[in-house]
Amino acid sequence: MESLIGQGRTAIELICDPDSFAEGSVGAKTFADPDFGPGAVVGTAKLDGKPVTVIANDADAFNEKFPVVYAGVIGMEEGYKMAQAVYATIAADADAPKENKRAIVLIVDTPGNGPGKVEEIFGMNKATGAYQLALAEARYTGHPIVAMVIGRAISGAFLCHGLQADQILSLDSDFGTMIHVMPLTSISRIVKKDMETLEKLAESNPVFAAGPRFFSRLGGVEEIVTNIDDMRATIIRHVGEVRAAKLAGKEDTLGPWGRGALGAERGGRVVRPEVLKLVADEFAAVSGKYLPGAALEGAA
Amino acid sequence: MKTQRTWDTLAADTAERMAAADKFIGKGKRVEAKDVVGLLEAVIRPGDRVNIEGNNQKQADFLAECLLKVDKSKVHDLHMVQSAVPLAAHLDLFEQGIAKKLDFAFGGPQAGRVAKFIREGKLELGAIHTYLELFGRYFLDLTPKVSLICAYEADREGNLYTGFNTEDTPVIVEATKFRQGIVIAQVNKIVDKLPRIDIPSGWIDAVVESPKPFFIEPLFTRDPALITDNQILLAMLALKGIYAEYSVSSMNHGIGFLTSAIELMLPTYGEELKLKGKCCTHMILNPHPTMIPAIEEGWVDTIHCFGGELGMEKYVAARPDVFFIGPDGTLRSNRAFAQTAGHYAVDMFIGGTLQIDPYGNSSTATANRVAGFGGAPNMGCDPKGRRHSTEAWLKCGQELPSMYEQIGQMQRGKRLVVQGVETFGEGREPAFVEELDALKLAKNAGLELPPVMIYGDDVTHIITEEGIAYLSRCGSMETRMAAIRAVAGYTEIGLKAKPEETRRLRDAKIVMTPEDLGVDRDRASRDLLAAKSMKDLVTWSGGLYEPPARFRNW
Amino acid sequence: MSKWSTLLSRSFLESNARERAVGLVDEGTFTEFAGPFDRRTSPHLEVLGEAVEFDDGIVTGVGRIGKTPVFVISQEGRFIGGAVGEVGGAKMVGTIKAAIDFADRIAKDFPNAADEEKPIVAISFETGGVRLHEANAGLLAHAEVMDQFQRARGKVPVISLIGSKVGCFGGMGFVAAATDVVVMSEFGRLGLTGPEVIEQEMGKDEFDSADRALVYRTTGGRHKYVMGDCNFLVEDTVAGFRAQLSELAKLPRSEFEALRRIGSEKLVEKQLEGVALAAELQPKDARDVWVHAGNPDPVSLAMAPVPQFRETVKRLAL
Amino acid sequence: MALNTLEFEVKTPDAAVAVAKPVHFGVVGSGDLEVLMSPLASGGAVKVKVVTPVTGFDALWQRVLEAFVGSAKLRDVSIEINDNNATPAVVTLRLRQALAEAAA
Repeated sequence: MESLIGQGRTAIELICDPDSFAEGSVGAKTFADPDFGPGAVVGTAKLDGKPVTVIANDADAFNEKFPVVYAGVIGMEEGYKMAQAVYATIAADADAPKENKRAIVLIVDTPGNGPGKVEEIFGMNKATGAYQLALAEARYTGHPIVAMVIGRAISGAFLCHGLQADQILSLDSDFGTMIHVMPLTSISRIVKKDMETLEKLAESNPVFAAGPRFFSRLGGVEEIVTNIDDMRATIIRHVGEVRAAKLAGKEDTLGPWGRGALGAERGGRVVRPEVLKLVADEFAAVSGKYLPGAALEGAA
Repeated sequence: MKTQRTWDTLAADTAERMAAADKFIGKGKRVEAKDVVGLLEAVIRPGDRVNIEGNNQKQADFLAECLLKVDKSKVHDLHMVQSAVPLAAHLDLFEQGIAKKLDFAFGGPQAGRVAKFIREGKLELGAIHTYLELFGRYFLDLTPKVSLICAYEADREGNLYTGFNTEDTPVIVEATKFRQGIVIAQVNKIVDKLPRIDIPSGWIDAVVESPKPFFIEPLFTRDPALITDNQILLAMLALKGIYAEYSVSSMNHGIGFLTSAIELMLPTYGEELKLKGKCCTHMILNPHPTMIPAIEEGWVDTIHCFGGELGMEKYVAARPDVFFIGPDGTLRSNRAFAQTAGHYAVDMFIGGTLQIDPYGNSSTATANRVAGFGGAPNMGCDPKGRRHSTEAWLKCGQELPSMYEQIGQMQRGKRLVVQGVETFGEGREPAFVEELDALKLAKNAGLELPPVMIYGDDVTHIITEEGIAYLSRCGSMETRMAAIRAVAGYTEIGLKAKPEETRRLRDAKIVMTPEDLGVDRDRASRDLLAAKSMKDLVTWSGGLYEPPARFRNW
Repeated sequence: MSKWSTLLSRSFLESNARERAVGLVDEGTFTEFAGPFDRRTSPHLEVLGEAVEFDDGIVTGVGRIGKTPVFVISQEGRFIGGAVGEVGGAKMVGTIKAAIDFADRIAKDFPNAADEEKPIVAISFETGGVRLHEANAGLLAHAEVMDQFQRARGKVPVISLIGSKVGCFGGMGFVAAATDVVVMSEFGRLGLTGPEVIEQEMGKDEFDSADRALVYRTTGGRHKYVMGDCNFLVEDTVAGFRAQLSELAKLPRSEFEALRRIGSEKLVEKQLEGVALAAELQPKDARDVWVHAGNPDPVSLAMAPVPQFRETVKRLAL
Repeated sequence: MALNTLEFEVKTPDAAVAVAKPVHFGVVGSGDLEVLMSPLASGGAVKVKVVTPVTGFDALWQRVLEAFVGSAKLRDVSIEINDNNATPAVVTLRLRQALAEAAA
């Protein structure tokens, strides 16, 4: 079976309108330095005739300045570069009406964030955090964001590049796609339970198992794409659906919050809504005490 | 006719060996690191008794590694006589056939391999000694022919500075050199002038500057952050039920968290009990960082040390009224003397153990590790040769109802030997057992004697969270066993305690619960610790204590 | 739990999650959400036969400092390292959402409310991120928290408090970075990749994870203060954190944006100057950056008492 | 593999102490536990529920709890424990601390 692992650029070609991808250019922003964040591919393309910002990983790039950044790892430069691409997108359509805010397509194939000493000294966490905030801002500004998992979507790197999208699609595991925090073998070692037991448990409870199907059952992936040739059409359809939802003011059906509801709907995360309701109810019962002007009570 | 006999065979043998080694030894007895293997091949013969210095703090690790590289056809079947075997190289010697027999005192991290090698016939065990016992045999029947020792610095003439961690060096060198043996020293650095001379160059045959400083581990550092509420409860019981009860002024503390807790509670709970000036005035112990608050509060007159402790150098040097300090201003430790004091002179030994049997015998031995006990048995026993008296020693002796059976109307004191344990250890392993694992170990490793750390007749007190068993007040084995059961909690041993019997023991003050002693369990919290973290210890020390990197969270 | 007044003098590091939560807000004002009496343990731990906790290792609720409603989230490191699962994650998300909804309600019903009467969120982090026993749910919860943060922007200030044993790592490392303000003690640690993983990746010679001093000077409070990743460095007491939080509660809401390290194009550009510096300096040790920032004697500075450190340290200027 | 749940009742003849309000104490750290103690009208009995990943210590739990309830002379209380391999000494300590909290 074919696979797109490590082929972010090929995926861009497969998804976008032919020869439409202009790498390094997003709105008014150009990324001229080829050595800056080489693991992140950003640019503008056309999708179904409309401009989209594309953000992908380059598994062949090696960041000379930060040796732990290679094979699609998102390092500090990569994270901030991706964030810059998002801010440039927001700026480009700042005056455009909601229906014309361009979509952002995230092509996901990343094994992790930069795991180095220099990264920790300077704060790798800020780079990935910055990118996520930028995506969330774009999402609330009205840009439809669709993520397409074509290869590896691993733990923190997936949080950073993928999980802030309005909707997430994934090629099926036949294509070698991996979505997980840790492979089941590692989880087995850490939680000290044998593989057989875990695999059996995973059938009824997908909460720790690896792979797009399990994520889908948890509402973590909106749709599984079973054919590489279907990616483009599926993304176009989802961009349309997301845009329609935003225009209808149904933002809460999208993004991480929307996927929460989807998880419950698909029977994967059923405790979450109960707990959310419990918290809301318990606060509602006492909220009056915390309103402006409420009598300031002393010790209970 | 009287047979002609030569009386200097030992010296002649040494001279012959040194002649063979001559080409490696330069001015000031200096040997290059690259020549050490050749040197060892020249001076060591098959079957020799060889000592590699190494104990808690100081390891002749480079020389051990070099010994491992000798040509086995030239050097083999050595009889190692040394305090400890904590390095992998120490056991590799046996694996490779360079060494054959071992007489030692402490196994440390290699204890598992010691047991395994005995079982596999790779290692012939002489005996597991106490330090003093082994040191004694250095001057009796286990004198090393060649000793590989360790010092901080040497000067250009070959004088040695053993400094802060003098430990075993004097005793090894004295035994070896004055029996015409050969002493080879590794030093971290060769300098023009030493701060002080600890070993004169005349007692040394060769000196090598090792490629890197010797391995040193902060074995006596306990992070106050890890002390639990139950350890604090035990410490409260100890302070009120034993320190205060007997006015114990001199003692050795083990290295466990219970004694760390006690040390950190002297300025708090101890102060409350008004023990300052009365208890803990004279101590035999390494420079435990957890002693800092009590020292700063003026509790301690004197501390003599077996060895040093990493990070405590500056602090100790700045407290010369308390520690034994050389004219150069740094600590002088000495295991042989500290052990002598620990054996004969102190009133109390208090420490932890892993297992206690129904008779009160205790051991840290597990079924598959031959660890040895170092100095614990010497301090954890009643020294029958003691002839000076102190309040604590006399009181403990006076309590013993069976004294009359032994010496009639005569007065005699007794060393307090205190074992503190929680009834269940990690993973709910019971501390009180029908049979010590030491017996299994004896069987597994083919030992002649089960390695008992402290024999039941030497133990005077057992402290658990249930209370204190005053074994010093027990006149018979029957009573002793009942007292042990009474503090053994929910272990199988403890469940055999009969409530009415325990009641009688409590009335007779042979068993005292926290309530009997007036120890408020609800106060057993970390709030009683004078320092709760490593940082607090540094603050107490006025910045003089410099904890090793792995203990610092700043 | 000890009396409120005695909680305050306690070490924040040594306190547990609930003591921190209760001590941060005014006496008697804390109401817990989904607390132990709700018995919402993790069903996922249960099926794996792992020990459970009634609050799933996270204390959430609301209290007040002066007139300010303070929504508190406090992670418990002693329970499975403070890792985030489905229940705990939902408690976190639900609490931030409650704060945002409450702010909306106040804006609507009390248009003249003063800033200090509007809610803030305080999160005491003590976690390595995702709980592996329920990894997927934990991961998705992280994304939801980030989403709520964006919703809270400009409306409800979110304040990170980091002074616990476990520190704040993994996904929660960037969650904390994304808040408006970061307050740390010198014992707090903030980062992404835990020390063991760095060692695994770079080798023991480059990074020895057993070297606590190295670990702390790479991600600890003092270093993060030098780097500007933490806004305020406080003493390791509950009162120390509470005092800083009280100050922030009084701050006009419009002034929080200026405290952020990330969250806008401008801030990203500023951070990129730091990245360029990292590439240029290639520091072998965090201390190299301290020296670069204008601290010629980083070792004594690291040992100095916190107040003196704050006074004398030069922070990295970008 | 699931968690081990133990439930039993303890009745002490001269029990007199009830708790006035529900209390929670402790953290389920390694070797530690948490306890909920709440009033429960149960004809003088104390109902105990222990949830623990460890098996094979059922009798020990019962003994430790019986001794605690007996010495505290508790009645009409529900005790719920989440355990993570605490030793009897820790169990007893936490129960005492919880009770002190209830009395405060």
